[in-house]
Amino acid sequence: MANNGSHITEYRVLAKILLILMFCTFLTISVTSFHLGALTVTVALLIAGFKSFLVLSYFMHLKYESLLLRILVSMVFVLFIVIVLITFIDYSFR
Amino acid sequence: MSEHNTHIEEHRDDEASKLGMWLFIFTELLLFGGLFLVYSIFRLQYPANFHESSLELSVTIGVINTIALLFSSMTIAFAVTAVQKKNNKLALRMIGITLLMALVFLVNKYFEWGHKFEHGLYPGSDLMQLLERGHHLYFSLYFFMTGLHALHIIVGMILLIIVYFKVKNGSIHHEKYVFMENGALYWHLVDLIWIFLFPLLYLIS
Amino acid sequence: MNNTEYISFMDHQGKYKGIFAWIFSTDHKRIAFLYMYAIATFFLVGAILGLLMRFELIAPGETIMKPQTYNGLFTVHGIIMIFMVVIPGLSAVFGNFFLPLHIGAKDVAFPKLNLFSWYLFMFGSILAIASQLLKSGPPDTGWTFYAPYSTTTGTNVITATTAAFILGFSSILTGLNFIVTVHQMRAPGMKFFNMPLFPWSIYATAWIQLLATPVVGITLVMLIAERLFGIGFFNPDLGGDPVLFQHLFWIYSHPAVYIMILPAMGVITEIIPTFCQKRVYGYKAIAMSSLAIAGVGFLVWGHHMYTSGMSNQARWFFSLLTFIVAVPSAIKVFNWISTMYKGSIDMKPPFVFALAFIFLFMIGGLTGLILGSVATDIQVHDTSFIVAHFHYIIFGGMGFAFFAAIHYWLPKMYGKMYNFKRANIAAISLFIGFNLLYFPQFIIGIQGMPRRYFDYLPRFQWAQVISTIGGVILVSAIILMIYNLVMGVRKGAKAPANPWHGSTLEWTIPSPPSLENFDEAPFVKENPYDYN
Amino acid sequence: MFSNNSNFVHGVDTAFLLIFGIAIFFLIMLTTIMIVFVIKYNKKRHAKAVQIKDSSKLEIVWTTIPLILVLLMFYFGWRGFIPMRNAPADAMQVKAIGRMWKWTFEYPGKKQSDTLMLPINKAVKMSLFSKDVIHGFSIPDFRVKEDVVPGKNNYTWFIPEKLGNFDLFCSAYCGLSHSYMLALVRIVPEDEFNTWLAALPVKKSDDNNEGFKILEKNGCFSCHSTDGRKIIGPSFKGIYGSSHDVMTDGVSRKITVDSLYIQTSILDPNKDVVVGFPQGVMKSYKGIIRDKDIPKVIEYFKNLK
Ligand code: HEA
Ligand code: HEA
Ligand code: HEC
Ligand code: CUA
Ligand SMILES: [Cu+2]
Repeated sequence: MANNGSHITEYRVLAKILLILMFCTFLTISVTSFHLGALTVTVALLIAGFKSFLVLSYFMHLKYESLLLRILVSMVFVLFIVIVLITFIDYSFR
Repeated sequence: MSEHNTHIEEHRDDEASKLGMWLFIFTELLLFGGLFLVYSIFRLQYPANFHESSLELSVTIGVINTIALLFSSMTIAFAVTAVQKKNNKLALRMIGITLLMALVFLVNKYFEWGHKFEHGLYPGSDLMQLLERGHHLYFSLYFFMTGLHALHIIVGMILLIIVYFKVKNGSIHHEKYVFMENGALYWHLVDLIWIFLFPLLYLIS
Repeated sequence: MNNTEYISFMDHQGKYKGIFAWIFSTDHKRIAFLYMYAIATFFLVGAILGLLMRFELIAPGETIMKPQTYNGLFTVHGIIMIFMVVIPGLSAVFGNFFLPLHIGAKDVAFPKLNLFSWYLFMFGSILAIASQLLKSGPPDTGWTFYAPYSTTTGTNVITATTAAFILGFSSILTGLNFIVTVHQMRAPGMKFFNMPLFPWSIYATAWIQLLATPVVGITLVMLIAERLFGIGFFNPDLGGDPVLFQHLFWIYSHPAVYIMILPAMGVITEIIPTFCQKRVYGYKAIAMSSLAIAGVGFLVWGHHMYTSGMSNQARWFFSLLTFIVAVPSAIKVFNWISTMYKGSIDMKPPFVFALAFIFLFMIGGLTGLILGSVATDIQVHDTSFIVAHFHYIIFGGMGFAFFAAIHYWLPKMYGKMYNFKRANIAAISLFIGFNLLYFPQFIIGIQGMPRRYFDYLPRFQWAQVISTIGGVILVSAIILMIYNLVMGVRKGAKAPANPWHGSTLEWTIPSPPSLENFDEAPFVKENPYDYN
Repeated sequence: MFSNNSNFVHGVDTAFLLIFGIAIFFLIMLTTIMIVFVIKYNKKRHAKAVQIKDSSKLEIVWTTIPLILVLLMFYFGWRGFIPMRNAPADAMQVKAIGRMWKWTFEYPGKKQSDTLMLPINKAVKMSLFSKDVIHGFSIPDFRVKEDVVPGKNNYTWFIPEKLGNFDLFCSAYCGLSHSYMLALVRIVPEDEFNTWLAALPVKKSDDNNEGFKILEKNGCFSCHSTDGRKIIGPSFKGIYGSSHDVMTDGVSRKITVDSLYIQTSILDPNKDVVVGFPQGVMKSYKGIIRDKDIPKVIEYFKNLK
């Protein structure tokens, strides 16, 4: 974080990211209108995960932050996923 | 020295404020995390009901709102870049657009909710009590999650309005913009949550 | 900046006078005092409620109160003790005061936020106390607020849960503040592994506060929404799932028990090397075990729900992880005892309290193993065995650590010294009273005496009588201890800068510290417990 | 311990003994070491501390040993527990119905009893139902405990192996009279059980009365009896048309029970509080009992003579 704020994300990059995000949104909509069964929610979540990765990395400048912060952010997501999975151990085996 | 002041003069530590903001975002993520957990458990138990209920929502409104938020997320990032590049005028315009998008989102939400209310579908209504379990849970979650999210939008807007005036009067500028960065981070958080809310509430099959 | 004249932070003249010099102060030391006086008051209130319950239980049948009163009592006792005393307790009082001193900082990272947390804390506490007094009567759900009882009872549940929510928010902000402080405010040259172990434990605690509290926050909001609008998340009549509430509640509240104990362990880790004049044994192991407890502690919440009808897979999974999380605690105990090996032990009151802590914590923790194992927990779940387990580990652990800490740091905080002999007598009678009070509860717990029982079968009475007697001894000891401390502060001898020959940074500055803490950049040792 | 009251006692108590054994061993060992150190290395005898270097080998040793021990405890605890989840298919089925603050046991053929009468040495599977909030089905002598969760069909099973009377507690906190929610478990020889069961009356059928169903569904009978007994609230017997004193805003007045009064009593029970009963115990059923159902309840009351 020593180079705090010195990094400037170019407009061009931001605009590109927006385009990708929009594309992903339409991808999600079209995917969910097919009937892939249980897969749809997985695909939808994967796409959403990818989108949030982009937002975090570029819009929120995480890509240019210190390694420590990046690790912390990923830990939070991992923690949440683990908690959900553990709760599912209860509910999916009832 | 500090005769007039009970405390050492506030020293400025941008990194500290930014780290603080990130930590705050963590708590917000887990706050919604609890709701997502509830959602996923109930969806696991009532998949069919959730699907049927989601058909009641208008995907079009959802898409418009998604686009509005994604776009606003980009404009606020633009605004930060603009301030870094000493282009305060552009920054102001970008913040303005962001706020406009936020307003679009809220107005949309207002009509969406209003529509449901007209049909007698709101928390605690008689109709809600009559619904099947899965439907009842879906709509409870729908109102709770989108409501909390809308609340965050409003808080975000207030933050951005403050940012707007600070940029305008020059207290945010290319060497001192951590407050703006934090405001923008908060706004992106709002967007981040919507990225998950949208497919989970509107697109269930 | 470089003023040669030393003025203690207590005498410092600021912008405000009188009480405002305290309640508007953003100095971490003054805020620590604000917390301490508030928490001590709440502790006494909660303790008196505890004692009233003991008098009710001295004989079967109605003794001094009605069942409804009793149910309100243990609920409010639990809420006060958990949310207002032990969760903020050590980290808000001693963390606030000594975290910056230990890492050589002038203050925490966000002093104003720190003061704001205190205001939130007071606001939440006042609401919690109001819930006791308002019209519909004190909440009667137990501190766990289990649905659907909590969504249907007519008492002030909304006030109490709102209070818990606000207290949680205060806790989050304190945690946030401390994490940033540890990352950003360390003295030049101080690396993570040059920090004393108290900051380490506060740091681990802060992460739990930050990440676990929001979950209970949202859960309580859902509960409130359920009561207000009939949104049915937890009430099966409305389509909800009561077991889900338990999951969400314990996802926070299990990690929360480590919020209580980690700072206590940190305090003990400071006291033992000082009174043995010996470098702490296994510095890295202790530091890492704090992080391990914090991390694994997030994954074991289901051990409170073995009888709730969870799936069998979940039951063994949680049982296994519960056992794993006990190991880092064992490592700490081993390292503390090894630190005493070949030390030069000085039996001053803080050390006596620390020894009592280790013993009581071992009993509390080892009985935790009984609870972690599914078969045995089935037998003792929701019996007074649980009550004994957590009083041993919370009061015997965190409570005794608090007493140890105040005896250890009082000279630094007030610049005054108390009477050692009286302190030792208080410590020993506390220890005796404590064991009399809670040990019998283990035995009748195994025999099946359920908890939260206003009335009980006559065959359990012998234990209840012993408990009540122990409670009275305990109260007398606490009164003696408080009297001794107050007398010390008011009339005691002046304390030197380093009465115990401690090695950490707080002992290098005058007692009490000046407003700025360190007049010049502190000298950072390679190992904070270097006695050579 | 090892009283052999039921088939689970052995497994549970083995786990108990193992964990207690290890725990007591560590407690005594560590306490002794601590005391020895405190005496031996006291300042008076040992004026200068010896600084000792950390040893990772030692740290590893005392991480591994507890780890192995806790895994052992886990194993025994789990082994004692598995049988509790595997009820034999031919077990006798009994329904335990928990409601505020009373247990009812329903045997095959809709026969109901307040005592849990069971034949010795026969497996019984208890299906646990709650009418209102969470209760806990707990028989400590049998090492049996499972929560009775509304809307969720939990179960537990066991084989009683000793004749006699045992206590059944409600272990999960369920409100005002939680501590009085006890029941008697009687284990008797099989033929005695059979005669008893044969003589047990079939539950009388109020079932088809709509008002009754509403009251039952909302758990009103946990506080109000229909036979004149006073439980928590006044009995419903002969309630309609009777007259008694109530406190309204702290003022005592006499009322006669009519439809309007019953409606207020259900929707806003704290408005008129019957003298001699606590305020705030009965909650408002606004939004829970629908307005159109209240006349049915009143109709039912009218016939309760
Ligand atoms: C400060 C608070 C605190 C702490 C630190 C702990 C620590 C532990 N707790 Fe406790 N617990 C509570 C507070 C706490 N608990 C509370 C408040 C409740 C009741 C809540 C309610 O329902 O109201 C509760 C309830 C509770 C339950 C649920 C019981 C039930 O309701 O059925 C369980 C079950 O597993 C449990 C287990 C443990 C374990 C395994 C530890 C472990 O972390 C302990 C580790 C410590 C040691 C093991 C001792 C030291 C080590 C040695 C002496 C070396 C030898 C060790 C080995 C060989 C392993 N606790
Ligand atoms: C920090 C945590 C903490 C502490 C310190 C205590 C302290 C005490 N508690 Fe505890 N207790 C809890 C946390 C704590 N408790 C929790 C979380 C529950 C569960 C609630 C639930 O089920 O929901 C519980 C439940 C609980 C029960 C079980 C209720 C039941 O299940 O039926 C009982 C019963 O005896 C009890 C008793 C006591 C007593 C006698 C003390 C004593 O140790 C206190 C003694 C100290 C004093 C009394 C202070 C001295 C007083 C003065 C100096 C002032 C002068 C006072 C007089 C003259 C009266 N508590
Ligand atoms: C938790 C216990 C409890 C439950 C459950 C309960 N009540 Fe009551 N009820 C009381 C008490 C106590 C009183 C007397 C005090 C009062 O009037 O508020 C009472 C009073 C009443 C009265 C007035 C009686 C009279 O003689 O004047 C009526 C009618 C009534 N209840 C109906 C109901 C109905 C219908 C239900 C269920 C939907 C119900 N109650 C559930 C405790 C309860
Ligand atoms: Cu039923 Cu407690
Ligand atoms: Cu726990």
